[in-house]
Amino acid sequence: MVTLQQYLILSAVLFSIGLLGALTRRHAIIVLVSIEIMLNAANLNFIAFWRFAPHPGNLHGVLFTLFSIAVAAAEAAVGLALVIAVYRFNKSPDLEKMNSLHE
Amino acid sequence: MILNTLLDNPDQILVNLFHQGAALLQACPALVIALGILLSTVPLVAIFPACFAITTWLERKGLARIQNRIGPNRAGWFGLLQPMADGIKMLLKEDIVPQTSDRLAHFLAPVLLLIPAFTVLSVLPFSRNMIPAAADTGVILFFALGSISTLPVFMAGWSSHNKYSLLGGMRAIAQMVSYEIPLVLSTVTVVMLTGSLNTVKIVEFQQVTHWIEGSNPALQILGQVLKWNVFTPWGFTGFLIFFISSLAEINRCPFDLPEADSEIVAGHLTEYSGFKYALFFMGEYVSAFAISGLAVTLFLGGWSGPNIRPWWSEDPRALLIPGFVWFFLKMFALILIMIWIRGTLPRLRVDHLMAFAWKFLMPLALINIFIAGAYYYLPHWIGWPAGLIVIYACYEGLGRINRRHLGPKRIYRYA
Amino acid sequence: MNIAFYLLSALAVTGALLAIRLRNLVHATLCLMFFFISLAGMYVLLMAEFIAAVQILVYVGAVGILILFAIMLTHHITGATRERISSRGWLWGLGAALAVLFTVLLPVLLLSVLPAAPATPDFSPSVRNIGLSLMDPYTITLQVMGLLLTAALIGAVAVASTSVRPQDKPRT
Amino acid sequence: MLGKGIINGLTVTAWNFFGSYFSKSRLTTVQYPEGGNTVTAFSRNIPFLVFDDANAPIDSLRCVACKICEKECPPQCIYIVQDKDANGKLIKSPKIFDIDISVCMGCQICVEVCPFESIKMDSHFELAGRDRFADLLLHREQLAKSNDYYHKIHPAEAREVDDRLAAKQKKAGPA
Repeated sequence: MVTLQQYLILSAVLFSIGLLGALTRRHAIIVLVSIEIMLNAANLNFIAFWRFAPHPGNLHGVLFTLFSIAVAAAEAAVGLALVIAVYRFNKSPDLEKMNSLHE
Repeated sequence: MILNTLLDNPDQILVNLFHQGAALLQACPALVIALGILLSTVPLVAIFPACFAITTWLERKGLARIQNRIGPNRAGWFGLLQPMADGIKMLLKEDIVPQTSDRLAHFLAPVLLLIPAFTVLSVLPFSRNMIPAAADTGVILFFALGSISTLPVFMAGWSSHNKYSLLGGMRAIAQMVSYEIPLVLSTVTVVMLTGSLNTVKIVEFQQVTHWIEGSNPALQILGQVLKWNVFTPWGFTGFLIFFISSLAEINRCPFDLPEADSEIVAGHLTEYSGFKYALFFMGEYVSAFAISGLAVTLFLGGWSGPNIRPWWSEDPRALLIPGFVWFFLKMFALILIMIWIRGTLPRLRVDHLMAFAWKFLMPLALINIFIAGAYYYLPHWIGWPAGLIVIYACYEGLGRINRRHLGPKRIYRYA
Repeated sequence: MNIAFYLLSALAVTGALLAIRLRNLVHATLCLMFFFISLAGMYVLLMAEFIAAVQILVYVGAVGILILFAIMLTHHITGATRERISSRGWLWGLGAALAVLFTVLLPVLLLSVLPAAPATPDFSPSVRNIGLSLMDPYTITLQVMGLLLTAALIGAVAVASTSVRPQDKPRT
Repeated sequence: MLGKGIINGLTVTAWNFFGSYFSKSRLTTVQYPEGGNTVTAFSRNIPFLVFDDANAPIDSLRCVACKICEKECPPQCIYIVQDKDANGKLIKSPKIFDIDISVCMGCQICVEVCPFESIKMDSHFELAGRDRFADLLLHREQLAKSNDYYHKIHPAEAREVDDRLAAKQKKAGPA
C-alpha cells in the first residue's frame, strides 16, 4: 500500500524540478512549462491529502484541484499570449533579453 | 450444458461466459480477474480491426457506385478479400523514413494514435452489462482520451520534417480543437437531461423500462425505440451538431483538410509508408467507429432497437436480438452516411471551416442547451413543438447571419 | 498498487526532468505531456477518476497543444539551436531548488506524522457529488472561475492580437 | 432553407448509387482482360514500321534509313544504322532500326516527319516484359508490321496513305 508520505515526497520532488526549471532556463515558454509542473505537483498534494483525510466525503481537495486546473489553464493561455506578444517586440523568446521596459 | 446456458440469453453471452469461467477458476481469484480483463479487451481488439477491414471495402465499393464505377471486385467474392490484399501489400512495402526526420517521434506517432483510439472504445456500452469500463465519468473520459489524439497527429506532422506534413499537422490541431467545442456542447444536452455522465445510464434513460419489462410485445418494441434522444427537437439538433463536428474531429470529408491531397499532398501522412501508414489509417477508422458509437449511445438509443423478449427466457430484460447487433447496425449506418457524404460534398476552405465551427455550430449548440433546459421543465406537448419552432428559427437566423459574411454568390463560368 | 505507483512516479519524474532540460522545445513539450498523463494515472490510483479525466482534457488536450502552438509561433520549427539554454545564474537556481527540496520540503515531510492508509479504502466520489458541491458550498467560486476564464480568454486574445511592432508605430 | 444544397447533392449521389445497380448504361467501366477490346481506330501509342510484301517483311520495309525520324525524335529513342550492300556501298534500307519503348513518349513526330509513309503509330498496348532492358528495346523484326495490319487498326488513315502513295507512283510513273 502506498502511504501518504510517498505521494508527498513525489510531489515535493516534482515541485523542486519545476522550481529548477523556472530558475535556470532562459526560454520563456520553458519557464511557463516549469510553472505548470509546479502547479501539478501542488494538485497532486491536494488529491493525496483529500484521499487520506478522515472524511473524504466532503470533496474539498477534489474541488480545489478542479479550480486549480482551471486557473492553470487560464494562466497558460494568458502567459503564452504574453510570450507571443513579447516575442513580437524582441524577436526572441529569451528572458535575458527582455530586460528593458522602453522600446 | 455450458453452451445451453450461453445460448439461453444471446444478449448476455459474454457475461455468462465470464460467470462460467469464474465458476471454473474459482480457486484462483487472480485468474478470474485476468479472465475479466481478457473478455473485455480481446473482443474489442479483435472486432474493431475486422470492422476496419470491412469498412475499407464498404467505402471503396460505396464511393465507386456513387461515381458509377464498379469498385474492387478481383480479390475474392465481390472483392471481399481486398482489405486482406491491401494489408499484405502494406506489410510488404518498404518503410521509408526521411533522413532529416525526428526518428523517435516519427516512429511513435502512429503507435500513439492507436492507443487513445482503442481506449475510448472502453466506455461504450455495446449491450446491457457489456461495457469494458463502466466509469461514472464515461462521457468526459471519452472526450479526455479522445483529445490525446491531437498529439500524435502533431508529432507525425512535426517529426516528418516536411512542410506539407507540418501544415497538415497544424491544420489538424486547429480543426480538432475548434470542433471539440460544439462536439462537447452538443453532448451537454443529453448529460443534462439524463443527469449522469455514465454511458449506461444514458442508454437506459432512452428506454421505457416498464414497457420493456411488461408482457405486450408491441409495447416492448415501442419502449425500445420511442424515447431515443434523437426524436426530440434538442436531441435531433444535438445529433446533427455532434455528427458534423465528429466528421471534423476524425478528419473525414468534407472536413478532410489535414490530409487534403490536392493541396498538401497527404498532410501529416505524407512521409509515412508501409505499415506505419496502415496503422494511421486504422487509427482513423477506429476513432470513426468510436465516435459513431458515442453518437449511437448518446442520441440513437445505444443497444436498444426494435426488439422483444425471447419467449423462453426468464430474465425480464432479455432480448431476442442481442443488443450489440443493434449497436453495430446503427454504428455502421452512421459510417455509411459518412461514406455517402464523402462521395457527395467537396472539401471546405480553411476559413470557412473555422467560421462554420465558431459562428454557426457553437451558437446553435449553446441555444440547444437552453432549449433542452426548457424542454425539461415544460410538459412535453408544449416543449416538443415549441422547441422545434425555436430551433428552426435559430437555425434559419444563424444561417442568414452567416450567409451575409460569405460575400456575393460565386458564379463558375467554366464549370 | 505499489508497482503502478513506482512506475507512474518514475515516468512523472523523468518526464518533468526531460521537459525542463531538453534542448529541443518540441521534445520537451512532448515529455511534458507524458508527465501530465502519468499524473492523471496517479489521480486514478488515488480514486479521483473525474480529476484524472479533467487533467487529460485540460492539460494534454488544451494546455499542451497551446504550448506547441506558441513554440511554432515563436521559434524555428526544428528547435535545434546551439545556443546556451540555461540562464546566467543557473548555478544559483540549482542551489535554490535543491535547498528548497532538502532543507524545507523533505525534512518537514519526513518528520511529520501522516496517516499510512486512507480512512475509507474504496471511496470514489461520484460526479454527481462533485457537481452538487460545486452548486452548494462552492457557488461563488464557480462563478468567479467562470469570470476568470472569460477574462483570460479575452485578455489572451487582446494581448496576442496586437500586431503593432515598435518600428511600425508612427513617431510623433 | 440552409442546407438545401447539401440535401440535393446527397439525393443525386444516392440516385447514382442505386442507379448503378439497375441501369447497365450507367456502368461504363470495361473490365480489362475479359471486357473485350477497347482499342478504337483513334488509339495510338508506339510507332511501327510498315512493309508491303508479306513474304519478305524485312526486305520490303518502306523505310529508306534517311534518319529524319532519328533526328526529330524528342526523347531520342530511335537508333538507325543504314545497311550496306556486298560492295560496302550504302543502300536505302535500315540494317538496325531500334526503338526503346521505355523512352518513347508516343508523340507521333516521327510519323509526321517521315516522307516515305514508312513509320506509323501502333495501337497495341500490351507491351509489358520480364526484362526491363531486352524486352523494351524493339528491333526492326518486332517493329515491322504489314500494310494489312495497318489497314486493320487504322482503316481510314491507311486508305488515305495508300491513295497518296498511288498518286505519287502515278506521278513518278510516266517520267
